[in-house]
Amino acid sequence: MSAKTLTQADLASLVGDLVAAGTRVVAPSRTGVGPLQHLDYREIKKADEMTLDAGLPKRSIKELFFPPTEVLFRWKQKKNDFELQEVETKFQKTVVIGARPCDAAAPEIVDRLMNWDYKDELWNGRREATTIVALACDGQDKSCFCTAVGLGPDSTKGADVLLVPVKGGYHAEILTAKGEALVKDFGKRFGEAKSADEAGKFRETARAKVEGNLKVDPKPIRTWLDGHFEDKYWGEIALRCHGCGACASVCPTCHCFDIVDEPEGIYEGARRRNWDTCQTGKFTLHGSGHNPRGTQNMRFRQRVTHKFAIYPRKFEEILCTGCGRCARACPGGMDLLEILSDIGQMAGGAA
Amino acid sequence: MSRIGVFVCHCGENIGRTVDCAAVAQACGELPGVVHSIDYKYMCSDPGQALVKQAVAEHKLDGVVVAACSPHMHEKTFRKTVANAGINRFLCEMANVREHCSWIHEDREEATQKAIDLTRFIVEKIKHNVPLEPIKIPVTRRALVIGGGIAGIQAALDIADGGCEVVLVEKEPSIGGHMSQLSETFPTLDCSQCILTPRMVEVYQHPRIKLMAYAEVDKVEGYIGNFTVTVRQKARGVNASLCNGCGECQKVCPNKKIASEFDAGLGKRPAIYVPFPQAVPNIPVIDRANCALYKGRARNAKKDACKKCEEVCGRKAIDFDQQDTFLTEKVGAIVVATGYQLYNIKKEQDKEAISGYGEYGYGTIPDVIDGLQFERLASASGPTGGKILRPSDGKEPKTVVFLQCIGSRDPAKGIDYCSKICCMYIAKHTMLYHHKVHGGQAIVFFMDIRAGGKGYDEFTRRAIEENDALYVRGRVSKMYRDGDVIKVLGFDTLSGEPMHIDADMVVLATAMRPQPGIESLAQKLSVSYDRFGFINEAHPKLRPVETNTAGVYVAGACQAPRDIPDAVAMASATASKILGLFSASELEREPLVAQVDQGTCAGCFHCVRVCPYGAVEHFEVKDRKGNLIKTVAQVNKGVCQGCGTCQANCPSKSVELQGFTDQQIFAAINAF
Amino acid sequence: MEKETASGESENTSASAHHGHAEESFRSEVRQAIGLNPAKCYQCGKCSAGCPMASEMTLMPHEMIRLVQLDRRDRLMQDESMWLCLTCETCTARCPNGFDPARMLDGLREMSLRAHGENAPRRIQAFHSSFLDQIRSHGRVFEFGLVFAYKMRSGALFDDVLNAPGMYFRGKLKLTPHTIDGVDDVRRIFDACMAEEER
Amino acid sequence: MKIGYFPGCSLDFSAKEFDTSLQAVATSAGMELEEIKDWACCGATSGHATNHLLSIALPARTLALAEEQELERVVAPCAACYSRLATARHEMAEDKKLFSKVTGILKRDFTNSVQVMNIAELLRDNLPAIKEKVTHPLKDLKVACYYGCLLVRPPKVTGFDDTEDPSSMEEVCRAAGATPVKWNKRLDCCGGGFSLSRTGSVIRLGKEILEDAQAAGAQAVVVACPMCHSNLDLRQKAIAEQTAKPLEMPILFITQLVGLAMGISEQILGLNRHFVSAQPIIAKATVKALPAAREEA
Amino acid sequence: MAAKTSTDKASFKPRIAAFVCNWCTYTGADLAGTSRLQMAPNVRIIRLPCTGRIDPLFIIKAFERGADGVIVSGCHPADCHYTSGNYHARRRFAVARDVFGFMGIDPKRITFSWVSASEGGKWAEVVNDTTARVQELGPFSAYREMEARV
Amino acid sequence: MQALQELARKLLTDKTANVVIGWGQGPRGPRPIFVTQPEHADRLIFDTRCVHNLATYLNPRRAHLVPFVKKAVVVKPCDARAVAGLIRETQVKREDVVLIGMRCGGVVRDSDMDGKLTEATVSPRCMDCPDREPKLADHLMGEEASAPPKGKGPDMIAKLDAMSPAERWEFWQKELERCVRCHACREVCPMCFCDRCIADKSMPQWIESSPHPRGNLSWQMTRVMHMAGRCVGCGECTRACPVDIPLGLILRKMTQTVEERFGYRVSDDPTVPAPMGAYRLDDKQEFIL
Repeated sequence: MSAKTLTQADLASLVGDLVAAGTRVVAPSRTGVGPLQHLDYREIKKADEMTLDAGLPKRSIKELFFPPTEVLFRWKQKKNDFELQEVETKFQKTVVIGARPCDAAAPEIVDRLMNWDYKDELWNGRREATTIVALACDGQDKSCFCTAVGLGPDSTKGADVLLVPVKGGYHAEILTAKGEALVKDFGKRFGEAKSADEAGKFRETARAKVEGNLKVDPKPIRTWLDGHFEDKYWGEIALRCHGCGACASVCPTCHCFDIVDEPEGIYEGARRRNWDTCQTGKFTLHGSGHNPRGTQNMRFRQRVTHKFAIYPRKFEEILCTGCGRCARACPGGMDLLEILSDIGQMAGGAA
Repeated sequence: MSRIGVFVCHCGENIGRTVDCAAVAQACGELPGVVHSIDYKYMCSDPGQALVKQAVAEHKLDGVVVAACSPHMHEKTFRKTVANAGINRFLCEMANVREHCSWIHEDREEATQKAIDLTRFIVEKIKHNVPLEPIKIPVTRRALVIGGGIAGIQAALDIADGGCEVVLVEKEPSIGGHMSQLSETFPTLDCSQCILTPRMVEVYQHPRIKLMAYAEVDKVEGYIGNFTVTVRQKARGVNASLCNGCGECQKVCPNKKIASEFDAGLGKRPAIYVPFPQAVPNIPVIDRANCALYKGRARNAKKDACKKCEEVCGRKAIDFDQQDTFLTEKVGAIVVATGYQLYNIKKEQDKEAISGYGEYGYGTIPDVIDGLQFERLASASGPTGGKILRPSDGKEPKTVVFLQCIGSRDPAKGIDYCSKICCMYIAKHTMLYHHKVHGGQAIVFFMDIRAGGKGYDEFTRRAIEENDALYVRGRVSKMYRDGDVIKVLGFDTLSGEPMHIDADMVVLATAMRPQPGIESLAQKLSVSYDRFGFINEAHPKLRPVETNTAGVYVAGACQAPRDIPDAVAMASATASKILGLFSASELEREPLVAQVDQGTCAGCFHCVRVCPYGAVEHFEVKDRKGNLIKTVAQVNKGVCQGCGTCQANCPSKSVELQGFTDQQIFAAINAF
Repeated sequence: MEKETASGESENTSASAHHGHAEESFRSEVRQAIGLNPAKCYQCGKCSAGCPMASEMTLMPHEMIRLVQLDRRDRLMQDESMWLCLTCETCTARCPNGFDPARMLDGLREMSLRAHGENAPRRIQAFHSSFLDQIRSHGRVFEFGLVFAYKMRSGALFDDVLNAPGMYFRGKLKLTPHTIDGVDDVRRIFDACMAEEER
Repeated sequence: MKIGYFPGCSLDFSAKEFDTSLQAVATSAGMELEEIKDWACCGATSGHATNHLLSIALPARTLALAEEQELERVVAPCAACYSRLATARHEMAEDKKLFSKVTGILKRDFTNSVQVMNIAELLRDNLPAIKEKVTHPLKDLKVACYYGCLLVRPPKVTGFDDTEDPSSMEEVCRAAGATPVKWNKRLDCCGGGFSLSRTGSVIRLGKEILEDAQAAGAQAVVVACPMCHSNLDLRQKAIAEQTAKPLEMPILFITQLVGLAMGISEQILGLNRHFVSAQPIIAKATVKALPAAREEA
Repeated sequence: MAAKTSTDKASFKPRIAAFVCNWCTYTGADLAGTSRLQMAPNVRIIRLPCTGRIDPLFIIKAFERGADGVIVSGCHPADCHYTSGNYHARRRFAVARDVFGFMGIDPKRITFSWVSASEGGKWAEVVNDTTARVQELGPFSAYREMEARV
Repeated sequence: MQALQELARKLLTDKTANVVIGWGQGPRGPRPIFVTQPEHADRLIFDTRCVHNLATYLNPRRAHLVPFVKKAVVVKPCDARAVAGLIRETQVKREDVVLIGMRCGGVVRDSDMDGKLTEATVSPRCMDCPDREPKLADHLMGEEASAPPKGKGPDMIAKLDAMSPAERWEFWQKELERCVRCHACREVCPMCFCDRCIADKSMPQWIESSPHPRGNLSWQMTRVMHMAGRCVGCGECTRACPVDIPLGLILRKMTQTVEERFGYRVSDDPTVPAPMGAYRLDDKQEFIL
């Protein structure tokens, strides 16, 4: 589609314009002071709250569409009657600025699931209201492997606009109708595209940097996974896994949830949808006390298999964007790159 | 869905005046699960209870909430009512809208709102109540009495006469306690030994009493109806089954200069001795600290120094190598009757707070004695043969000063309480003194005369009016020895005159304190004690001889200062309680005890550490083949008293106290 | 029963204004000012029994406390006994109930002075004021000046004259005062304490 | 360690011998005394008999000065000064309101952290050092140790020795080679602050004390307070007027006694400043330097 | 704004939950009732057998449910019906108080007290003092607003 | 390091242990490894980047490690305190573990850093750790260690203590808002060994499971209460938290309280009883009316 230029100053003004127009603006932003500083995607009111040059935020943008907890409906009891109160499924217009490509791609992958048998109104409502302005990445660190799952530091998947850093600002690729609309609404902030070459160089450099981290082919991996459900590899690799689920919490594509009825007092309450993860023992625990995934080996196998075999089989998408957050977050030193590489080798050997 | 009935009581005007009872009934009627809600003038009256019964039947209630007075008042009443109506009594609870609401508030609107809230809490709580059945425990119909003073003797005899077996444990070589040391007893002036000795003999001969003198309780395990007690029989050095009490050994013992405990240090005894001639059992013990043979052995002497007693004993009863033995006794109830000791005015005291009396010379003046020593001086069987002679030089004291409240009522010296018996025995002493020393002057420094007992005040008046005792109201500031006399610097607060007296002898009415070691005994028994070490009764008025631990009772001066009639009355009371307990072969207990969910218990055993009763045990969960799966906690229902400390300390909430389960409390808070 | 309580209470509030009820009683004033509860004394007389000055007092220590308990301010404040206390602390050290008679007499004397102290024996009062004046003006007590000032105030001009030369010759009397550097500091403390006590 | 020194008004002059003897003994036994600079009077009886706040604030100033000098402990040889300092410290520690009131008045940074010691406590705590320096033990000298009131009373303020049966002074006298007698009036009051204003009482009380000491066989009375000293020494003449025969009881400061045993000169100890001469008993008590051999042992 | 706060404060009726032991404080509160001691109507008692049974979670839950203040009360040391439940509670709440305070819950909102069965008067004082203190602090709306932010 | 490897080889060869749990090199610095073959013993390493508390793997809830039965574990002093805690609370039998103790002078904040220990890199948990060697260990290795560098920056506890309750509330709300209730803090904690955590109990559900600030606050306060007198100060919860909530602050505050009030410091002596569940008659009670 088309391309534009967005200077640093214009980007700042754009934030102001959007806020003034009543649009919610979300961007990587720092909170806290000193050692307790956190970089997260969060709502900003002013451009200077935005931090675009500090790398990948700790948590992914998944929670913008699928919050850690959300109310599905509320109830009130009087005598034996229950009164239900629905929740709003229309959401405030939102622009995400500075989403990393590995984050931007994730909602599009999860869209498949959210619109498969049941169309999830809350997810879709938020998706519709949101425009994603992605920012091309220069490669975070050695745990990045987006290129191994078919994406890249400059991937446009899931993005409405992709910004590529160039001198003095950004080279902006307008990718979707939503992106076009944004440019149209705030045309005075976008200039003529003039740095396509410089942007191209940036993208190449970044891609080369990430590609070195992991080179595997997802296809034989999927084949190997399908054939090695009971492999002893799982027993060895998962010994150090605590089953804490930190990986799932930071993962942009993990989307399991639990539905709970949470009374507020006794006579009223809410049904909520909360994040859950297949990594804890409770996840598959039956009421009978039986647990089909009784050990951590089985749980960890589930995570890998789901992402690289089950989901692809059903939706032709790998449920992973290669952001590397799971490797960074794991307190036990589990590393998905290492595992994919191992499997890749085993698959190669088998083939 | 629950079917709960709410019954709001007006208590005449008591609740109705400030609480709109109809509004409470109406508001509670709106609550989910409540199928019946009414108010009534007097819910505890017969017609009121009939209303409850009728409603249970009519509305098939599975929970009854009575909003009325304190549950301490009528919970039993209403639980009985619902039981009569055919549902489990633990499905009935009370909301306290009288003591905690109508009586303490004036604003009708506020009070009504509060009454609704309080009732709602209980309605929500009761939704989680479950039927509970009383716990049945078998009873060993045998009692242990600890202490062989007059209280212990009386308790043992009463229980044994009632047909049950008794084990009586006394730590001294003979039973009899302090009463055996007394000369006469107030207010009748009977000879103490004359009334006590027959009872001691009765104990000895009773077929159902097992007497263990010179023995101490070592360990107590179990719970009401089922205690297992380990008793340490201390080594006498004399084989009790061979000894016939002839006394020859005592005659030949070369060391006869040991201060006699029985004579409160005023008389002497040999190293092998019975404490006094009428001792029961009449079997001597060897005082190993003073016996030449043991002293020699302690020094690793090559040859035993002296075996005179062994040589003279025709029955070969002397056994120098005897060791302490441990015996296990099964009993169903325990009486603590360990009695008292007297406050020691010396500086070295056993408790930090208790300091001794420097102003009276810290016990360094030989003619300053305590009440028990005076008893021995006055006793016909005492070291002076009943003559009042002062210890230092054996002279007859012409002026004797008696000081009351020494230690007692003296927080500065560490004791706040009144020792209760001193007023009476000092009056007795002045009489005995007056009778024995002609022309002698008894002067009593007192603060108040406390003579509340049958014939007591008449007795003290007689001491003053007819026995010439001079009562001076005031405390003595200082005493010191000055040549032959003791200077006593006191003050008469009635006349405002200083009283500087040259006394020949001074008798101190020192405070009664519990026996040393009572705390460790109390800990073994899991009974509580106050800061002075006196055993706490379960209720000061209504349960005066029970303790907080079911099956353990208390009699005599180990509970508080007591005179003989009090001690005897308490002892008989414990006997009647115990005979009542033993009247059935099983006993029922409230089922409000803790229960462990062994599925979720992680076996950290925090519960074991906090349980005041040792009621939580380890339990091994095994699979069908007998392989150990895990070790978890298990509550012994017989021992648990239902405090719930285990539950609060359980990290995974795997233990639940029946009647106060997390579900119940959570519901009540959630209804807030 | 309830009715009585209710009406009794309302009367109480009005009554207290007239009769100076519990709130303003002498014993509560003492309790307030000295910080000791006079009711702690149970009149055992041990203080009086040990008091070295008891033989010279008309009111014994325990009697003075009793008068406080009875709100008998005048009877107590007219008597000089409180001024005969040597503050030797014997009473306090031996009080069985943890009361502090010596501190209480200190406080009563202070209260007496504030009410012009008519009961203070002239000599004793003279001594105390001379002594404090010395501190106030020099920061320390200048003994010769003290004796001189005291004699002027008490009128006991010729007592002890015999000893003065003896003291002088043994080097025991200094004739010139030493004033400390921080005397202003001391004066400020005096003023502040006087003002505080007035409140 | 340095010990703060608060001489108090009496030691500043009328009881100068207490000061000089203490300084001499301290130096000999290796105690480092540092006088509190610009100290003021403690207020004595007149202070606390008339204005409670003043009776706390005056000693508090001194304690604050000691803190400023970074002293952790202060010795007040005069029993009355000691009592005032210790009482002020105790009351401020117990009563936070009073403490803040006083700090407000002082206008100084003050934490009330200085410990207060009396002379008996100081000497007792340094007995090993003192014993080492005793060269002229006062053999055969029977002394009556007189504590008076404020050294050990009230217990919650003093607390270094038993209130009713103290022993610290006796221990010190024994270290000096003297023999303490047992007597009854060692804790009785001498009349303290009534020396000038109620001399009659002082004479009555002094007589009882001295007679008891004499009856117990004492050759001298040892004191630890300048007021006790003046009441028993200065007033002895008047006391003697009421007794059958003259008492002639020398009154010695405890530091003078220790000083004698250390062989410090009578001039420095100020023995000549007393009304009742100590010469006869000093002469009698075989004062001899110990053979050097002992030091080796 | 200031005016609004002050009227709020005046009309604010604190809601206070009291967790008390059955043997001492509950009975003491009964005694206050029998003695007709008038007290603030803001406290709602929940009866437990012993302070040993009281879990810090009860306090948290009470705040969650809208309590503005909490009272925890039981037997004086050495008076525990179960001999030592109160000693365990004392340790538990010594820590809980610090932890809760550290997390921002004003310790002034929580009263811990020993009230014996004979101290009806003390119970009334505890109730009145706590009510007055919480009245002064205002509603604990911070706790209630937490959930609204989700 | 060589000594460590040799010992591990010996333990595995003579079957004293079926597994040696220690550290080995991973993609992001050292990480836990499980050596079961003597010939793999040379994979073991130890340096200042070995931050993980391996005692966690002794926790009986790690079902997949239970079959090893006899385990040898390499422990730092803080890890040894955790082992002692597990023994004290009957989760581990002393005879079932072989403890290879490493002398320790502190570790860096994260295993991914270079191992240089400075004021800026030292892990906050090491700052007030008094132990230089694990006394509980069966074998003690490594060089004599000196005290870790004092960390830089403000003492957050003192800073928070100085705030008003409202300010503290604000601070923690900001932090807890981030919590997603993954319970990683619990899962990695060596002392959290309940089969069914109270947070997972549903009848009644004391602690709301939803990640909203109310449930999050209840959870953290309750967790800290459960750690009272038990927390070994290894800092694993803080390290594991995927959203970087400074959980260690609350635990350190609690630890201070326990030490001040009860004079108790968690040690690696399993025979010393824990402070909660015990009492002294004269425990301070100035906060009780």
